[in-house]
Amino acid sequence: MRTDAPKLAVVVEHRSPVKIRPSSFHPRDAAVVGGAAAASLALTWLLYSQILPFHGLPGFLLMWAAFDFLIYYVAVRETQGRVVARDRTMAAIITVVSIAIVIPLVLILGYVTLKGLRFLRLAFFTTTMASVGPESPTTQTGGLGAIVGTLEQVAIAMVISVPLGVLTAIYLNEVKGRLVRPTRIFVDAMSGVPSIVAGLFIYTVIVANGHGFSGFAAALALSILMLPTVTRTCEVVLRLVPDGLREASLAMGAPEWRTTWGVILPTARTGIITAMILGVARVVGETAPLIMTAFGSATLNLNPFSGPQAALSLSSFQLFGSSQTADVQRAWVFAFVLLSIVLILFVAARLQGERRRR
Amino acid sequence: PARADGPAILGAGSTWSQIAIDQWRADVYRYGVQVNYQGVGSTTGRQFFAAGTVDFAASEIPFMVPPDPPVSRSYVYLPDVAGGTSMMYNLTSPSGQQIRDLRLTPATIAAIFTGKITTWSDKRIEADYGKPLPNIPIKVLVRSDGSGTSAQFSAYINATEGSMWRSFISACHQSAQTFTSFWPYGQPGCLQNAIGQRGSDGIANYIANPGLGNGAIGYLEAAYAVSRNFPVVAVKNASGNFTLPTAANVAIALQHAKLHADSTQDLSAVYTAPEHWAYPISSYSYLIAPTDASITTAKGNVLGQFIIYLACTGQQAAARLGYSPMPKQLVQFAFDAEKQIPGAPAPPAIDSTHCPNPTITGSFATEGGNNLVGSVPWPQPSDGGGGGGGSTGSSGGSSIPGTTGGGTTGGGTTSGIPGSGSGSGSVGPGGTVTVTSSGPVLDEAALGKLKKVADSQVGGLRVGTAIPLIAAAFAILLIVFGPFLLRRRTGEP
Amino acid sequence: MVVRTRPDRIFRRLAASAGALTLVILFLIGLFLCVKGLPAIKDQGWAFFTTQVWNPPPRGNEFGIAALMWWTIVVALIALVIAVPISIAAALFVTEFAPRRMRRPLTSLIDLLAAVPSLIYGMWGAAYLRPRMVGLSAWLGKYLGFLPIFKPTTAFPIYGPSAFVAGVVVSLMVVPIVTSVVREVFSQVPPGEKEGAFALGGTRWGMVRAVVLPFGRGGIVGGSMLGLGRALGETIAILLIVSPLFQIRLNIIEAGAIPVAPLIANNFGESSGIALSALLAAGFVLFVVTLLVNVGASTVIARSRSGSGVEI
Amino acid sequence: MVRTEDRLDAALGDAHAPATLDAEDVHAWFGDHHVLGDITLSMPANSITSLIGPSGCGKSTFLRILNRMHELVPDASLAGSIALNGIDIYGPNVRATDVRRRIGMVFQKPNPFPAMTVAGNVLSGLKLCGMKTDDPDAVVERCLHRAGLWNELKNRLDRPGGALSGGQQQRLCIARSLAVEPQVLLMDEPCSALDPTSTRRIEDTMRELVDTVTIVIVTHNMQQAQRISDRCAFFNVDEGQPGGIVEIDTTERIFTDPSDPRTADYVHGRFG
Amino acid sequence: MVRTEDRLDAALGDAHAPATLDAEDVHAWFGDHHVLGDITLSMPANSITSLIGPSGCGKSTFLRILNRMHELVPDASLAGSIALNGIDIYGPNVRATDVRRRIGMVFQKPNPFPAMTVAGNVLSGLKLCGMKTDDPDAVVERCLHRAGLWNELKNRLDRPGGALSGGQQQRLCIARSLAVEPQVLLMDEPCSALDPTSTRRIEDTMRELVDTVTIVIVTHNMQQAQRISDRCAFFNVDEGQPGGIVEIDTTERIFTDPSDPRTADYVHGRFG
Ligand SMILES: Nc1ncnc2c1ncn2[C@@H]1O[C@H](COP(=O)(O)OP(=O)(O)OP(=O)(O)O)[C@@H](O)[C@H]1O
Ligand SMILES: Nc1ncnc2c1ncn2[C@@H]1O[C@H](COP(=O)(O)OP(=O)(O)OP(=O)(O)O)[C@@H](O)[C@H]1O
Ligand SMILES: [Mg+2]
Ligand SMILES: [Mg+2]
Repeated sequence: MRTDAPKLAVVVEHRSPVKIRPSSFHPRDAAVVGGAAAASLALTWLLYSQILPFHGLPGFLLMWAAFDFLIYYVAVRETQGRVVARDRTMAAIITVVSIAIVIPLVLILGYVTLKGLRFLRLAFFTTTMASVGPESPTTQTGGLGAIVGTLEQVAIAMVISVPLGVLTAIYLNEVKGRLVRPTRIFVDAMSGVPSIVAGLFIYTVIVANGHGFSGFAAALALSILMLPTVTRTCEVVLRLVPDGLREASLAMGAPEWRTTWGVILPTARTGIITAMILGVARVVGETAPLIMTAFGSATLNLNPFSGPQAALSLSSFQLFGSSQTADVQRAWVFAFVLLSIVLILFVAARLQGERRRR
Repeated sequence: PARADGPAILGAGSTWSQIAIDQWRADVYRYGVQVNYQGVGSTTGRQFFAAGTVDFAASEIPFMVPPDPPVSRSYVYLPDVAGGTSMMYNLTSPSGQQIRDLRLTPATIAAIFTGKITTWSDKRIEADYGKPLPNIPIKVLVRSDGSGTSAQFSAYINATEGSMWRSFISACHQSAQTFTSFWPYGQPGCLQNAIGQRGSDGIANYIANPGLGNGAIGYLEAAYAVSRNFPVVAVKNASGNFTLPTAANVAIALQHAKLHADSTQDLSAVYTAPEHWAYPISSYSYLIAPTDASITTAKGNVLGQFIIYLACTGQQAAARLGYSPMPKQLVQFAFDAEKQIPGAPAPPAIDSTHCPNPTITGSFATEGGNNLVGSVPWPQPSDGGGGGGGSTGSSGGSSIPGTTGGGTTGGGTTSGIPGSGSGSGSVGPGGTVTVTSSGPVLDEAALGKLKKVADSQVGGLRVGTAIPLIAAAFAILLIVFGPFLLRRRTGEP
Repeated sequence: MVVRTRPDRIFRRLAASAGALTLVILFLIGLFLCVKGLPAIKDQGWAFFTTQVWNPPPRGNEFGIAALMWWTIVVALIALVIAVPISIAAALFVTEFAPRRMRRPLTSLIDLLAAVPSLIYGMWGAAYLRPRMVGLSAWLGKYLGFLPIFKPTTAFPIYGPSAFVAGVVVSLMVVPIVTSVVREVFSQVPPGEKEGAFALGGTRWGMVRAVVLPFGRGGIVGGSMLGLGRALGETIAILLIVSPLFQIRLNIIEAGAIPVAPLIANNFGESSGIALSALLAAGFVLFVVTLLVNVGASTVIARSRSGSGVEI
Repeated sequence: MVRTEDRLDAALGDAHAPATLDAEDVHAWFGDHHVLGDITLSMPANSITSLIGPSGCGKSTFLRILNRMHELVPDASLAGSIALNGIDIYGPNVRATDVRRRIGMVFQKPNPFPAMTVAGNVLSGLKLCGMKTDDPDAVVERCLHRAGLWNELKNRLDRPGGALSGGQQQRLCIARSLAVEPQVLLMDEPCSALDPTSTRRIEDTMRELVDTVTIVIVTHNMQQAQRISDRCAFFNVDEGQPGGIVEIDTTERIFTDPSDPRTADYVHGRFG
Repeated sequence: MVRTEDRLDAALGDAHAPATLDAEDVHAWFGDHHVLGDITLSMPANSITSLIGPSGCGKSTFLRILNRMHELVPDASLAGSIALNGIDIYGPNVRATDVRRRIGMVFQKPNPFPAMTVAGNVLSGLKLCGMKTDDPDAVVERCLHRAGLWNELKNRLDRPGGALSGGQQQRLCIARSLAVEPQVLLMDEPCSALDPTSTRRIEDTMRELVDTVTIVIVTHNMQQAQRISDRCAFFNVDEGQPGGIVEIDTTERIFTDPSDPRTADYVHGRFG
């Protein structure tokens, strides 16, 4: 044990040095940013509303952004030179573009909320559409059958495709056999197949073969659609598990299967949950494959293995086509609830991920 | 709380009749009759029926001869609901007013929808209308998906303007057909600039959209136009009058429906119905029901009950939903077919006590709701648009088709139809429908309500939308940052 | 020479059979399409690949996928042309430019875009976006009309239900997919190379140009391919926006376009026999094209440096 | 009845005896790249053998051959034999997992399992090898003690393994390796990412462990090799040639009186 | 008219004068972790200063503070001042990019841009800094010459930079740094990943460069420090304390007659 405490450190304790905060951003840069924004705003206003035959906010914003970048570039180049100007301008573009992606998200969620929330009543979650027709008032909308149907179908689809997808991802990433390349290519190609094909496939193989419409048939179709998403996302997250962990486990004498089960999957847990959520998001809005498999229903059918079953997306899509205002409003309610369920799942998955994060 | 007195039956097919069947399905659920109907498309419905996955199908189009796919079950066609095909348009007069009283002859309609007329200021249109129209191109909207509406509309064009239809069809490289579920368009010489949209709602939304629909016209069921507060075209009928596709006018025309030998529809007489009121582009849709052991008697019983309900009581809702109640002889056709379903109950007598179909009970006009009784100023001489001018004027801003009848026509002037007085319709001894148009059924209050509803449906984002938008923004923020907030609170090492 | 214990062999066999099962299921779908589509292809012969119109029985007997494939590719390309730069920007922002505490929220937000069902994208696109793109389209047609893709084809062009608007909406669905892959690759850029660029006096953008983008090229291609798959298969959102047009036309901003997937969904309800077979044959061709594109892309990526990280 | 598993495991000899490792004529390839040639080296029981040499000469490769980790690398191949107490670990009746359980390994970069707690990490080896224990707490305590971590961590056993300092993580990895009671412990530059204090602790731990475990350590730090090892092997590589051993001797002789001039150059820092 | 760019750059003084670096009272933190405390060190022009010390004592951190690379690490902060010929490089009018161009850096792991050609790598600095040159070929030749690479690579200038051997890559990195004509070159264990021959070449290169460039080198190799440096600073760290300088002196005194016992312990390999 060393006992001679370093003198230096003791001194440091008492002097509490002032930290430098090196920043590439000078106050005068703020002036340049502001000036460019103001100048481009004026220019855009002049051109957009006075000279060119344009109208509408999106175009205005687009043009403003373009001018802003241009003016900003010129201004910085004059004061700091080309290299810095390019850096600053690109940083500005990248920042603005990244944040602008959020705009459509807000618009879409806002639009659906606006249209759907107004007629959503608590009874939506406790009643079905069985005695609700186009003439019933919009507030009388029953989503129980559809919610149950969607949840059961998606849950069964997950039960089928998540283990299969995870195992396939393990095959692609851990086991690495001869079929890796064809599997990967087929999985990717599958994402380009129209979803209705999955419905038709199940209809031909199962429904029309005497088994009839059922939620289970729908779940099979959905699991076919989910499989590529789950597999590919899982594969990406498995690949992110550091090799060191794999080696550490193997070096202790663990067999591969225990390494995968006990080390790799727990480590990739968050990512696998994300894969499940993306898979659910991929299929939960599908309608075409459901018509041929779950068929749809106005009543509550708790048994997914026999008889037609409703689904939120299907109800929503069909009601949209109605000539009756009440039906269209109902459709928005269904769409809103559908979106909410997806978002709630999303949040739940994120929370789960955060809780486990270190 | 289902009252499953009988087995649930499955039906699939036409999207055209889906709204009515949906209503009936909801109605009969109260009586323990469980019907599950899904609008999957007429052809798919027939395919499902052929494959035996559904108990009945609904279709505007009969099976092909020979059926494709082959059907091993035996079956009958029976009418379920009638309706007119109308044309919704979005036009602004040179003075900036929305035009709401457009009138067209069948020949002009055919010319527009086969691409022979391409601008609104075309002489033929102005001749029909009697007033100048803006010189803008016509945006023709047609259904891009296969639909009964297209089939019925094309059958009408084929029947009334056969040569124009045939030359159009051949210009579109299609084989000669008397009707088509897919309206041809989008090829040189074949409606090159028409716009195809999926579903009648797609057409209606496009036309009603202020950013897209200026100068657009498309065919659809009138209810889609009504719910968006848009006018539909008044069509010249055989008697030379311009009539609107109101429930009554359609029912009047359909009195002339006949059956082919295989119980499929023969509408040729409907298109040329002689009544002043008759709306010529009227048709009805079928149910296809099995008549052999492919349906159990228990299910057959349920299906029979459902058919009896829809043919009688169910028809009361038809007008409100934008259809037209089936006249007596269509009910008769339906009942004749119903008897052949195994296990089906015997149909009731077709009279006002046993079958409360509004065309039979005569309560037609008093049903209320958006029952479009009445017509554009009537009667109008067929020889010129100008002649009708006076009466059109009164319709001016009151905006909904069929609301002006009261102004110009008294109950007594509806001569030619034996009437039973204002405010009601009845069936004469011969089974003819009697309708009066004793005044606008849609009053201003109803209109206002409709308008509000329509606004909320088709409008874009307005100032009032700010609040939900902000709410959504908050929701997003919460969703995204929530986990992080939570993490902070639970305290990380 | 590797000797494995029995549980390990079982495990490997299990994983391999899962992989094989996945492969078989997907292969069966392809086979199903092929078998069901064959009658239509036989019926038309080579003309199936060159005909533009779509008039299967009973309307006629002339149909082919030339226009369908054209519009499939056009819409997918528009979506990619819009989405890929945005995705690269977003990925760069998340990995290089954003303050650290903004990174995860922003990642979540972009992932959230993937969670919106495409039906809702379609409804929003048709009702909200479509009319608002008319002005822009008209402007493009007027002032950039010398470009073939904007050149008006008629005196009174109709804007709105076009490939362009559909592509914009599809790009929104593609952005999160591409971004997540590209972000992953960018985050694997060797820090040593980045520091090398900084140590030479490079700016951040200079570093990105010199190090991140060249390294991430494989990831960008791989991500784009995944996005392309989504764009090629997108159905309902495109269907609600476009006006189907069975004709090859260079102009992308005027009304009219019909990719394969929306056509199948649109015509399915009223098709039987050869008409149904024709739809599935179109689906089969799409499947094969996607397959080929992916084979090509995986070769490109295997050759690039970040390839091992983002192999597709 | 003797379980097959045990019979196969027994093929490797007594699992608790002091272990001598003998490498003979070992060659290694990555694809066609011949990286190690003709290595013959004996690592006696209850001693610390250090491997030194410039970067890229194949020390890590050799170490990984010693517990059959080398074969995990795709395209990697090898020749020669490694004997554990005279039994060839590449023999036909020997399972790689048994070999690895008896010959543990600690890596340059600490790699505790982030999804497990401290105690879970220690016990992970038992769980992953399918070994049962009656008293897991005792195992945790014993292993953490031996790795010199018990006092620091005894109150934080349920903290995640990723939330420790680098030195603690590395010692946790050692504790984890000890839980399965290996006969040999291979360490690949275990201290190169650590601060001097942690380094010292780990060196102390090694000196204590050597009574029961044979240790082979790769290090770039000459002083470390001098301080802790009993024997020392100097690896070198020339361009275009496979790497090989230049000299093996007691640590003292290697650092004071090497027989090969290259060794002298190297240990006196004239290159590398 | 003088462009502002030049004015900003000119704030750092003559770009071609011999440069002295003076660190005063430098502290560094990673988050709350105080890793360097109170470093005061002068690195005279046209000399080689070596920094030695055990792992983790903050040598690399200090080096990165000298050319403002430290601030690239998220959560990193610092205090104190660094003067280049008397001008504070953390001053308000000074841009980090200008500082880094004048004070180049070579890293432990060779990091040429692998996708660029050899010539492209050499010229990359010019491109990144927006500097123009009339005769790029001459620049390439001159820099490769100074880095001792010209003869080996003159016929392979269009080969990708990633396809060279480790030693060549490292010298290519030196050449790349020289192209922007830095006044100071910081080297962080430049030879630790290299073979003996390459090491020797790089040491020769350094000795040649020192006429025009001030060099600061971190090394773990005592002998290397002894061979090449004029002055030597010994860093050390104790647990829970920030790292600091124990002793600064001429290399000769540090290795033969250090004033602090810890320095003696370290240079004689008794710890670290
Ligand atoms: N996975 C691999 N694939 C191909 N070649 C490899 C691989 N791992 C190592 N090599 C090569 O094998 C040779 C020996 O590498 P090894 O890692 O054993 O060296 P080392 O002595 O441990 O070096 P260091 O001191 O840097 O750890 C090197 O030339 C290296 O490039
Ligand atoms: N990016 C970082 N984030 C947090 N801590 C860091 C980071 N980099 C270094 N440190 C810590 O700062 C201290 C000094 O590290 P530094 O790399 O400067 O040491 P060094 O003397 O260069 O060691 P070596 O000889 O191993 O290179 C160490 O305790 C290290 O753990
Ligand atoms: Mg090594
Ligand atoms: Mg260092």
